[in-house]
Amino acid sequence: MTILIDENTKVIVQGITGRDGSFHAKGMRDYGTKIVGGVTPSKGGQDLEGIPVFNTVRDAVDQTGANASVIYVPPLFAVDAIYEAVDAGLDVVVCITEGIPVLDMLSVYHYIQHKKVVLIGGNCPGIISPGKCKIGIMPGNIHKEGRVGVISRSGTLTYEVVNSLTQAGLGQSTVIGIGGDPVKGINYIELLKRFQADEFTDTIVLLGEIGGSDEEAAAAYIKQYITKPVYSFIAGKTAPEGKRMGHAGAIIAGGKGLAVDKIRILEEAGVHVLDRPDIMGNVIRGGQ
Amino acid sequence: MTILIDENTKVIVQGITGRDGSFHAKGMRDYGTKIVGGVTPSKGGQDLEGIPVFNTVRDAVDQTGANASVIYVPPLFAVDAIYEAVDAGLDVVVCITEGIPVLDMLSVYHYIQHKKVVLIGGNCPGIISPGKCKIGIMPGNIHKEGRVGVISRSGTLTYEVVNSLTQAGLGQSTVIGIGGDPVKGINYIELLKRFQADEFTDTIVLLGEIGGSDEEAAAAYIKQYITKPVYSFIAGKTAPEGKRMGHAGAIIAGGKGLAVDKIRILEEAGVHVLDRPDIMGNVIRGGQ
Amino acid sequence: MKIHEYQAKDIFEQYGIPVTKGRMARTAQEAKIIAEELGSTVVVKAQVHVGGRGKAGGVKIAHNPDETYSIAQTILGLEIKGLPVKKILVAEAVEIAKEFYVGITLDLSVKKIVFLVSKAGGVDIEEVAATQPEQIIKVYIDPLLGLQPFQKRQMAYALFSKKDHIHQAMDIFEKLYRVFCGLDCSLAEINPLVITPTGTETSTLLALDAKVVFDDNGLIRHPELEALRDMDVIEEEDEVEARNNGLTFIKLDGEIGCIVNGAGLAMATMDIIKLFGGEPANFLDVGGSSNPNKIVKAFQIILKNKKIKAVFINIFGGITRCDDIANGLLEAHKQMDIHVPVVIRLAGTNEEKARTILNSAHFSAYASMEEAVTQVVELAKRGQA
Amino acid sequence: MKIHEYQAKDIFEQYGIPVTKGRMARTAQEAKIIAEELGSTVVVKAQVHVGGRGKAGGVKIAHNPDETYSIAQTILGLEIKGLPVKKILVAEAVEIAKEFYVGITLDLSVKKIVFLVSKAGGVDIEEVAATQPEQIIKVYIDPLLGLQPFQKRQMAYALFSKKDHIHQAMDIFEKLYRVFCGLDCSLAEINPLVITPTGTETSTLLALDAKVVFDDNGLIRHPELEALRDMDVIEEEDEVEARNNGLTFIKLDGEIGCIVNGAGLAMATMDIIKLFGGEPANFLDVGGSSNPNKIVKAFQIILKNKKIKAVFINIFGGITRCDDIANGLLEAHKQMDIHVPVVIRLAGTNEEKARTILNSAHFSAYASMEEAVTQVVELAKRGQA
Repeated sequence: MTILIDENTKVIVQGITGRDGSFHAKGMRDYGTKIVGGVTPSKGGQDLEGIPVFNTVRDAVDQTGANASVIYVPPLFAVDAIYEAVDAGLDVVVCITEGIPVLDMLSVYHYIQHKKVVLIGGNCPGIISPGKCKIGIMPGNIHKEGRVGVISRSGTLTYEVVNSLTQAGLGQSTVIGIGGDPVKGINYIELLKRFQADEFTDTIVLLGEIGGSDEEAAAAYIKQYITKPVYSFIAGKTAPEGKRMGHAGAIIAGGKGLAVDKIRILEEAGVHVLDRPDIMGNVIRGGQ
Repeated sequence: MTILIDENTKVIVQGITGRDGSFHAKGMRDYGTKIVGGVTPSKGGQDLEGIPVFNTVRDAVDQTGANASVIYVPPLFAVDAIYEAVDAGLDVVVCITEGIPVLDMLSVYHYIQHKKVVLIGGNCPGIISPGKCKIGIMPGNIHKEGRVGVISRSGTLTYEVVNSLTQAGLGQSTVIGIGGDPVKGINYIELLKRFQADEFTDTIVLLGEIGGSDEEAAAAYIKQYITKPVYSFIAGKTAPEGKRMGHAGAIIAGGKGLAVDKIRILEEAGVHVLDRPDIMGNVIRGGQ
Repeated sequence: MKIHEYQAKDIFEQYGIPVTKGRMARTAQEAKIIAEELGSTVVVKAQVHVGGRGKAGGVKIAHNPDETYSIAQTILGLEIKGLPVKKILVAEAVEIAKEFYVGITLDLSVKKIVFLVSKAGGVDIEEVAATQPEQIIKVYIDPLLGLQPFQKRQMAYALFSKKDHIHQAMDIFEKLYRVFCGLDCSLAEINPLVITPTGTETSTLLALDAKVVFDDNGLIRHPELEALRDMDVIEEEDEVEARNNGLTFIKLDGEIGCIVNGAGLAMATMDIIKLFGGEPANFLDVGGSSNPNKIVKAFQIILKNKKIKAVFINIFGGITRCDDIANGLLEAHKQMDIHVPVVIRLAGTNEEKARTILNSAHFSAYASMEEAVTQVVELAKRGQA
Repeated sequence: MKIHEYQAKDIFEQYGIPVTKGRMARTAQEAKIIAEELGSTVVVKAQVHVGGRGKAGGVKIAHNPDETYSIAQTILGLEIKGLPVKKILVAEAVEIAKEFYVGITLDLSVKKIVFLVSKAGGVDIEEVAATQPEQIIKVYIDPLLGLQPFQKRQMAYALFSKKDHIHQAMDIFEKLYRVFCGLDCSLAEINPLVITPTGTETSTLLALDAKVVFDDNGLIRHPELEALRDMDVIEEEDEVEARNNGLTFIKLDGEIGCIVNGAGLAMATMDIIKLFGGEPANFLDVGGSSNPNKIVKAFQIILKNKKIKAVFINIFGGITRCDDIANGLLEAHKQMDIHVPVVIRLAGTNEEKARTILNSAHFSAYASMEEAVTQVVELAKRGQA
């Protein structure tokens, strides 16, 4: 089974007529996701290979009954797109867009705190419930239905791990890329909580990286509340201090956010931390 | 007993060195309220008849352990004073100030929605728990400890009713003037809820007036949740339509907010609505 | 505070909202000059603070300066819903392809700013709201977030179809919102917002009418707006004088003048007078602070009303101190001839001090509202007989 | 993006924050001219993107233009923490009564903007934070509400006692906050903010140093800020070139060049190379979009490093499409002489297409990371031998 999304989730694509939006709209539909519409202002009334395009999210929701959206719009428009999706009452909003200014995300973060919406991202690969629903940019074919829940700050690193799980015969209940930006929507803890409560998830994989203190916060939560086995890999052991490693979040400042500290704290919380991601599947299979 | 405040409530006065602030600071202390300090920027270090004055609410709270404040500052500074009080972590903030622009109060209203603070007012007489704590401008001597809870949008009308209760031998558990402005802090419903739950309140008096739809909302709540007897008076039966009767809220526009409608809806909710306020005490005594 | 259309249009222009050209005139001659300046067909519009001007003959087209003169003369002679027309707006007349409604106000039930827009413009929007609510689109603005681009798109795409119009509309929404927030309005309205016909020139959006109401509490932040208050509005003269003295005064039809502290008690006082068989002559709230001069001023204002047979002072002191009221009453007696009986009822803050002051001047005051109201109603009736 | 003190001071000046007079110089002669213009004792400060300039001899007082010349010459000859000093700031020297610290940054743990102020200014603030945390006052700004007056008072009263200083400080806090939000900063800092001694003139507040770091994601909103980027900073040359081509590149010490998509996988790739006994020569993330030219550019950049013995391309396609990568690789081979072995590992989106493209050009690609890393480490070692 799955958390957050399932085979009944109806998805609209914000920015559907753009290069990435149209490519992935088709990709998601091909995977089996119910892509019920798209939004591009001024293109309302057109369609993308049969997917109707609307001028506003409100119109799209009114006419399709969508309850989730995925955002592929340029960074300076992404926050407006998020607000529009929240305002339209969607349950899950996935923001793929990379490069959103952090001050914009601060406002978003506080604005959605007491709203029902779950925001995933920005700067994230999205969420997939293998065999049921894929909202995002991940390659669907490497996934497989199963009982491992995966949470990750990284995109391609997640694919690596999912690939390893699938090759080891371990399917996934839900895989969520929460995004690499320092301020984002949903974070580890809320997802750990959901996986712990999900009767269809047996094992949790938490993928982290250097920078920030989200992994440390997650470790504290795991120690106190998570009884299911948790496996982890933290990228960036070899990264030099003070250098920005692509992700805005992946920077080590003043001795904080080091991989070695994160690994230690996670291990103290009872997490199995691996020193390479590509063997995750075999290790978990061995451990079960 | 009491709701929201009691004999242990420690109060600071924001704007303590102003004309109204100093007069009522002394009045409240004379009544027995624990006035532990005051705030006036640039007057920190001074005192008002032994009440220490601080530059900031944070300083005052740090040094006195206050958990409530009352605001007597001019209307364009009131909202900043409210934010300062909320930021300092106070439980109860009473804003006496009249004439706050409504757009300012909109922001305040939404900002405090998910905070622990209870804001009373602006443009209100305050809250009193007879014999224990008075925070506001009401004449303390007309009150008496007892088991009637009073909620009112008006100031002087409340005194009239409290006077009538006391003269009829009926004391009050807590009396709260929520203020006459269209956008304010706490409203009827939250207080009805508290009085219903308060084991020391037997009877509730709800005083309303023309304009807005707060009384209608309260009636709906009473019908569903309140089992204690509720008495009411609604001022403005003789007020002409379309004229602003002093309170920003007391305006009848487009046939909405008429006294006659409010009275009917309250009566349908089982509330005893009197046609004059000065006999409230005798009626309730008769009814008990 | 209400302002006139011509004033609202000036504000719109300052904020960059496209309006028709035109100016205010107080005489037919001025109107003619404006028409000459505009050099086009004009519309002459009565500037009064009530709705329904059109139906009352207060809005007319004039094809040339001479016709403008005669139409202006007619309209300046009108009385609309009891209000004499003292000012008119003379504005260029434009061709209209379609009319829309755009308004911003507060929705107090949710404590948010709300945009109301409709394709049914140019008509009474309250009528539309009542009979065809689906014709009105409401967009709520979170006060902490402000107007967002997607909300402008939502409204613009709902009303318009041409790209140009959509962009112009989004710009107008933004600017009208700036008027609303920037000047602490309780209403900012364009009705109608029109599109002009596509012809040789580009079809464009124009605000043909403008309505702005300011939040009275917000005026303190914008002292320059006081200059927009219309001192010509006769029926409000006493109300203006009262306001300038910190009082809230509204004239009514009865014969008992009222001086009360607090809006709630003032209304309740009126209600009880009526209940006891009297008729209140006014609502008068002396407000919170207790300056003795306010009582003097209050007497001056209410005694102008020749129908008054008795005055009722009802004070329950809180922030208002009864002794200030008593001193004010004595001062009023010194300064003017109070030719009608005055019944006083005092309670609350500094009540005893007040009684001492009054007694020393041989006045007395009731403590009971019932007794006081019975007395004042009785005295007013005796005065009428 | 970091900028220099002299650039940050220009920004402060535009926003109305009081700074000392002065200008940037690239030569001792320029420095002398500036000193002549200022006509006072000056301070000559190295403009480099590292802390600890003072201790390294990069900040000196000069009492006249000639001394300025010689001091400038000395400082322009320095290398501070490996960075050659290419620019200096020549600014008027002022007398200091007391030094304070004022900074604005983000607290990611609570997702708020935070002001840090301290009476312990002029020293390393991280040192103060570590040893005397009570010396630092933190004020958190709710992003939806913005900086409030009470917060400015809170900080101003905590630092200063004179009325003048308090008002000046509140004004500076407001303006520094506008710099921070208006330019999408991740840091805006005045250290020290000083008060000048009370003497014949009024004692006043002055920003003696200025530090501003921009959020890289925010630069898209302020294209004019790109002009402030220091192209002289040698060690970052390749990084700048990479950034201009949409790549993120950081040079390291090893011998295996890396081309990876995604920061997380790029770091993991480096970690695995190390785990398998190799040493990565760089971090290189080709980013999300998959333009074949990026691969060409990536090769150009990493092959500049003469220590490189092998290149490892590790791609797991998502939004990046493997066929674009394959085409890029072929293009790179066409355009340049790739003198070291290249190991390719491909998986994910359009993986099969990519293999077809590579096979037709007689390249092959691994699917397993383990095999690929084993191979590249082996080849690099062979190259070194």
